Amino acid sequence: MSELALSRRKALDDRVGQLRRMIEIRRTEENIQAMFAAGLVKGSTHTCQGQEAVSVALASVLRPDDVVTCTYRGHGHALALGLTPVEVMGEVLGRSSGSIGGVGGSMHLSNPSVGLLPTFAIVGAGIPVAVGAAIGRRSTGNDAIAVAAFGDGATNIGAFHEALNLAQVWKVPVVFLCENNLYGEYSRIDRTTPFEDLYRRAAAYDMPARAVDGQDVDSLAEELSREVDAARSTSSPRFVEVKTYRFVGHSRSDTAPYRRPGELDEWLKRDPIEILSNRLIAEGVLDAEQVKALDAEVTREVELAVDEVKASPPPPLSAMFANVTAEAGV
Amino acid sequence: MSELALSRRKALDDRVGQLRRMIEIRRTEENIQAMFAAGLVKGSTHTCQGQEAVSVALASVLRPDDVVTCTYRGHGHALALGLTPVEVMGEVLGRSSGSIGGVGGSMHLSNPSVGLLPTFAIVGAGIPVAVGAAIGRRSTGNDAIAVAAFGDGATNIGAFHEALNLAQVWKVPVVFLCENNLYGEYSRIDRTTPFEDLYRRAAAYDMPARAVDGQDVDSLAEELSREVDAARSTSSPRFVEVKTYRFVGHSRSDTAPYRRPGELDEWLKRDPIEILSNRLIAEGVLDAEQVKALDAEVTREVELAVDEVKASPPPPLSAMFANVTAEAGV
Amino acid sequence: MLLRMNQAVALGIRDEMRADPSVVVWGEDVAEAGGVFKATVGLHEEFGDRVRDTPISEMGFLGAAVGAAATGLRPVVEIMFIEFLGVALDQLVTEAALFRYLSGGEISVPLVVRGSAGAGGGFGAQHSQTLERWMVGSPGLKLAVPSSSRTAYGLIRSAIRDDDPVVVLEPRALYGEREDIEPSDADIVPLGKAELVAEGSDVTLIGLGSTVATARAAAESADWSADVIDLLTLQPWDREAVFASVSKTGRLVIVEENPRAGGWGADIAAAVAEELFDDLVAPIVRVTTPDVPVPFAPELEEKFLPRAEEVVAQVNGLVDDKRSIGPWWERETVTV
Amino acid sequence: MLLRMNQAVALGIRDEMRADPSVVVWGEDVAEAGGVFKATVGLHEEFGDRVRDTPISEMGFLGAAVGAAATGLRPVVEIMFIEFLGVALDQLVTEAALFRYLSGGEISVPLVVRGSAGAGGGFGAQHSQTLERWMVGSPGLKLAVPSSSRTAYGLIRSAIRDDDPVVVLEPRALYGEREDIEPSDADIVPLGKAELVAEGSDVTLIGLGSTVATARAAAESADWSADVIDLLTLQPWDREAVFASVSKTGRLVIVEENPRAGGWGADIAAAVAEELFDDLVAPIVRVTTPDVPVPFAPELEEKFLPRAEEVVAQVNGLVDDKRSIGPWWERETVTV
Ligand SMILES: Cc1ncc(C[n+]2csc(CCOP(=O)(O)OP(=O)(O)O)c2C)c(N)n1
Ligand SMILES: Cc1ncc(C[n+]2csc(CCOP(=O)(O)OP(=O)(O)O)c2C)c(N)n1
Ligand SMILES: [Mg+2]
Ligand SMILES: [Mg+2]
Repeated sequence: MSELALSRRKALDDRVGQLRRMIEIRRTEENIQAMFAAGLVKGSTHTCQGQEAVSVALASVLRPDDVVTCTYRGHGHALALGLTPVEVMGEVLGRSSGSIGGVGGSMHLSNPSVGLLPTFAIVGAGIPVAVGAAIGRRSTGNDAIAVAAFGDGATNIGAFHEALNLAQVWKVPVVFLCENNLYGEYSRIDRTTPFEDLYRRAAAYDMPARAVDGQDVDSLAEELSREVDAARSTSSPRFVEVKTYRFVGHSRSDTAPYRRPGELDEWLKRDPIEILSNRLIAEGVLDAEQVKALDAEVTREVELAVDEVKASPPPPLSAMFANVTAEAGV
Repeated sequence: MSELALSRRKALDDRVGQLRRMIEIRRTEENIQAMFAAGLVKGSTHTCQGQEAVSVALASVLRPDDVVTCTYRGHGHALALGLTPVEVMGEVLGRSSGSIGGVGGSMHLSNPSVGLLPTFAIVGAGIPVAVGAAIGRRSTGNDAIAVAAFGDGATNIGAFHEALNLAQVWKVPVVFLCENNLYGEYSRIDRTTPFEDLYRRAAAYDMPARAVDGQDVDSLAEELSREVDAARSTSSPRFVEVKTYRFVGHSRSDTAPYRRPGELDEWLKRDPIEILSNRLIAEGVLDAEQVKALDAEVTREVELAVDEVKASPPPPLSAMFANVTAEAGV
Repeated sequence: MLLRMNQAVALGIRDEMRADPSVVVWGEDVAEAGGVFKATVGLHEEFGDRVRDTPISEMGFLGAAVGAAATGLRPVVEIMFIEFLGVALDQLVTEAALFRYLSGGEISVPLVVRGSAGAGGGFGAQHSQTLERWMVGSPGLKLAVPSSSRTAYGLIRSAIRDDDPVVVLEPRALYGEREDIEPSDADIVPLGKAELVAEGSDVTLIGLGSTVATARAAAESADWSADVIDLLTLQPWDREAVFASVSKTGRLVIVEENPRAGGWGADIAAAVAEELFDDLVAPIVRVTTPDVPVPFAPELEEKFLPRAEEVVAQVNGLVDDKRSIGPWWERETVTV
Repeated sequence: MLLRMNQAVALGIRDEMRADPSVVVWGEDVAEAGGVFKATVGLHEEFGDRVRDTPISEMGFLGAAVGAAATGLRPVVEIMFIEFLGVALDQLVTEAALFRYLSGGEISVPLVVRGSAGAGGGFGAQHSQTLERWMVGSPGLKLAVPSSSRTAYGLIRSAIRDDDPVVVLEPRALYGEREDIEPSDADIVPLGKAELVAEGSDVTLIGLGSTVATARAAAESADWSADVIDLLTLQPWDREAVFASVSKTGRLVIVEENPRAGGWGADIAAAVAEELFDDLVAPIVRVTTPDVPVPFAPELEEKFLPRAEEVVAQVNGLVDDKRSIGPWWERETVTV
């Protein structure tokens, strides 16, 4: 599993691999929503269509020993970092093929071998954890860094504030990656936050910060690479606000009636998959047919993964009692 | 009790009254420390010598129906707002003459009739409470405001962040009053916070903010009055950082060995009591003899209060069971 | 009318808001959206700014509610999933609950905290606990748990009227359950009073929230007969009702949706074992979840929760042999 | 050597830090000042940056400790007064405790949270509770409470070595108590094991932390004889030791420094009442504090805490009449 994850990670080294992964994320999320609608998924799911470039750009610039904390809206990050669609969808469906064998569900994916700590279902909780993870990694003489990925809404919670302050005072190499998709659940940012340019909040900690476009994976990877390198080489924190948008509702069957009129349409024009596809075509890296074929291939792969997941058994009863403490066995 | 508190509050309308109160606070705190050293006070005490101007300036510009939340370092605020030395020291000693009858102790003073909510022993906890108190007061059509008084160290805790954001988003008339005395317990601000000018943190909430001198009660009262009026008339929050210093240790018998060399001496030159005394003399409002006499008189009053408190009985056993819930009686 | 439990909650709040202008409602997406679980639907439309969406700042808005309650309002705060109190507990148990005491009785904090609680919905380990134990044992605080639309309506009204901070834990699994009621003032459910929802003589079953139905189902399917008590308020719990029933039946099974360690039934079991020592003809049994995180997989989650068959098996043991058979995970061999 | 309990804690941490370079110590003023209660004195001098002062940010530094524990360190975090967990509980019970489970067993969180706890020091209602109930019932978490210098030394070492998050609640009132010990590896106290600190036949007394001395004093002053158990670990508690003793004595009194509601003894009382139903010759009695906030006035605080005389009175009731006489505040008339 860790071999596979690492090779999937490696596949992001080239841009076609990045396009492929973004499509895979899109199709996986679509399938999850469809299965939710069909009553196959219990509880909740938070999908990330529209934000795929963030996951892929980030994973492409990190080393496997760098650590990432992210949220319940973490399927894209997990897939980008190296988890497979089977592992993600298996977990979402509560099957033993899931990333942690089906005991976690949509909000709890994990694979430490590629740096993914268990994803966090509590808003803000992963932010201080990333600070500590960077310290933990560094303690072994390694120059790994950590990334805390979180939403715009999370910048209003105490853990955010405490983590940024601590990271700056202790000079910890963490990149605070705020995915500003303009909404926290059903509330638009202007109703919960005094301004939209959240990178400005980093000034309260004297932390270098910038806002970057989240829809163009090329420029985003370049920007993130710079920030990750800076954190790594200076051993100090950075703040990056990524301007992005979720093309879908917050969770479950939310149709997002609360959006501003026209807003979705504007953002759909900046679909990260289209942006990269078009550029690769324009640059002659792929032609339109090849892009189509790639899409069809990935779509098919994800469908096969759906089949595999559906056919995989639920976890055994013993899974309920495993991994509670070290003594509880495995 | 509320009559007396109100008349004590009124006494701050003139500057001699303000001087008198600052001396009273100083002497009360000194007596508390002496009683602590003599083993008469159990637990902890956090005294505020050096910061008296903040308490007095603040109380002098607030209306009795304005609400204040403050901390364990709250004896000065309590005395300024209207509590008597007997009520404060009685509480510190756990006697029935105390502000809440001796069941609270040094960290828990209260008198809602002059706007003092129970003082907070948890760092940061009073900050969001002040936001709500302003809303509560306003809901009755009253144009009262609330003040959250807290220390420099408290600006690193989550409740601070959440409260400031909420106040700004909801446009609540609160004055956030940060008493920056450069230390949180035994840690100097530079070891816990990225910069010393804490008013800059208000920019993370687009909140008007300034730093003001905390040792000169005249200028401070003027500044605070402006901020309080602004909050009141615009129904929106303000942030005021008061530069001040505690002349004593953090608590109990702390001798503050962690201070920067020379720092205390520099600050002692800016003793708020001396600054006001000298100015009143220079202006011819009082002469040096009168100041001396005033000091002697207040010192004597506080000593009498000490005697009264020492002579007052502990709370009855029934006090342990009272005021737990509405049903528990009074 | 057929009311789902979330609708009953909204109706209860609405009726109190109509009666008392000092009642306000705050929480994440409670206003325009009517709440993630639709338990505040319609309130923003009727009461405007008295119903407010907050930033994601539980410590901030719960703290603000404490301050508002101390100065004349009656805030009803929604904590979407009760686990989120983990980032704000201080304001509830260390501030709100102690304000009356620490003000010498001069300040009341008529605050209501509503939180959705419990498993069964597939929300996973961090969104499925009941966590009564975070509140129980905080002097100054009250804690109620409805088991139906009627009791949800009645308890939220009592909670809002109460002059102390009250937590209402709403079993999330029941939000969609319907009951045919015409709620009115007569349906206000007093705090501190349990209800006897079935009568019998062989055993007393106590349920709370989601487990009331479990206990009832067990009682209906068995050949012994049971007093079934819906506890409704956990702090303070109704000693009179419990003691009266157990002194009659001589047997007690407590059905709890929480781990055995620190579960709410332990207090009651200990009190009954102490005070009715001579009346008990068999040991008191607690039917709880195992001491593990709430598993996500639907098959496991169902098995994890207390089930009527398990209650029946336990009572059978008490009635037949006067002995406790031990929880299912000790009887079945589960190899890890 | 004569060691105060706070010195014993520092020594235990020191020995583990010498043995294992991954052990680090974080908290407010734990480094240069050696801790507000002097339980980390000398560590910064010896271990430099492995011992760090933090900003006042319990959520931040506890969260960071979770992350560090998940990536190779063994952080020992001081929560100065255990109430301060009220602003950070999420990181402990919802994150740290569940990481192993939510990583499919791939991540261990060898985190130690030390917190000072309890009354008797005159710190008032917000700085004097024990709050075991916030931790008990969190699957994945362990909880230990020392009662002396020796056990403080031994438990902190076990806690640091343990691969799961462990909370050590240090009774603040005992920090200054001296014991003559030469602590070494042989003094490591295993988690999950109680100690029988006195032997007798009429009754079993269980104490934890500060109440161990209370139970011992009661046993020494009475004419019945008692097994006195120092529980030491509350999660998981030592069922074997407790059951063995109570099956022998047939009587049990649990001495707890916490309110009756939600107190740690209830779980044990309930378990014993269930499993040893036939062995008990008298009701199990819990000696607790009343269900009120911790009062400040020294006279009240002393009365509030469990006292040896009360334990004696309760055991007398059990031995003489096989009945519980009820807690002191119900026997004495306290008019409010
Ligand atoms: C402490 C806490 N409060 C509330 C929630 C419920 N909740 C889940 S997601 C969410 C919105 C978060 O918004 P944002 O941070 O912008 O992230 P996004 O969902 O947009 O990715 C909320 C309020 C939670 N999980 N944790
Ligand atoms: C949540 C919390 N953490 C820690 C403490 C312990 N503590 C009490 S006072 C204090 C220092 C506070 O410093 P500051 O905010 O600057 O206020 P000052 O004492 O200087 O007035 C600390 C850490 C506490 N009471 N609450
Ligand atoms: Mg968002
Ligand atoms: Mg300070």
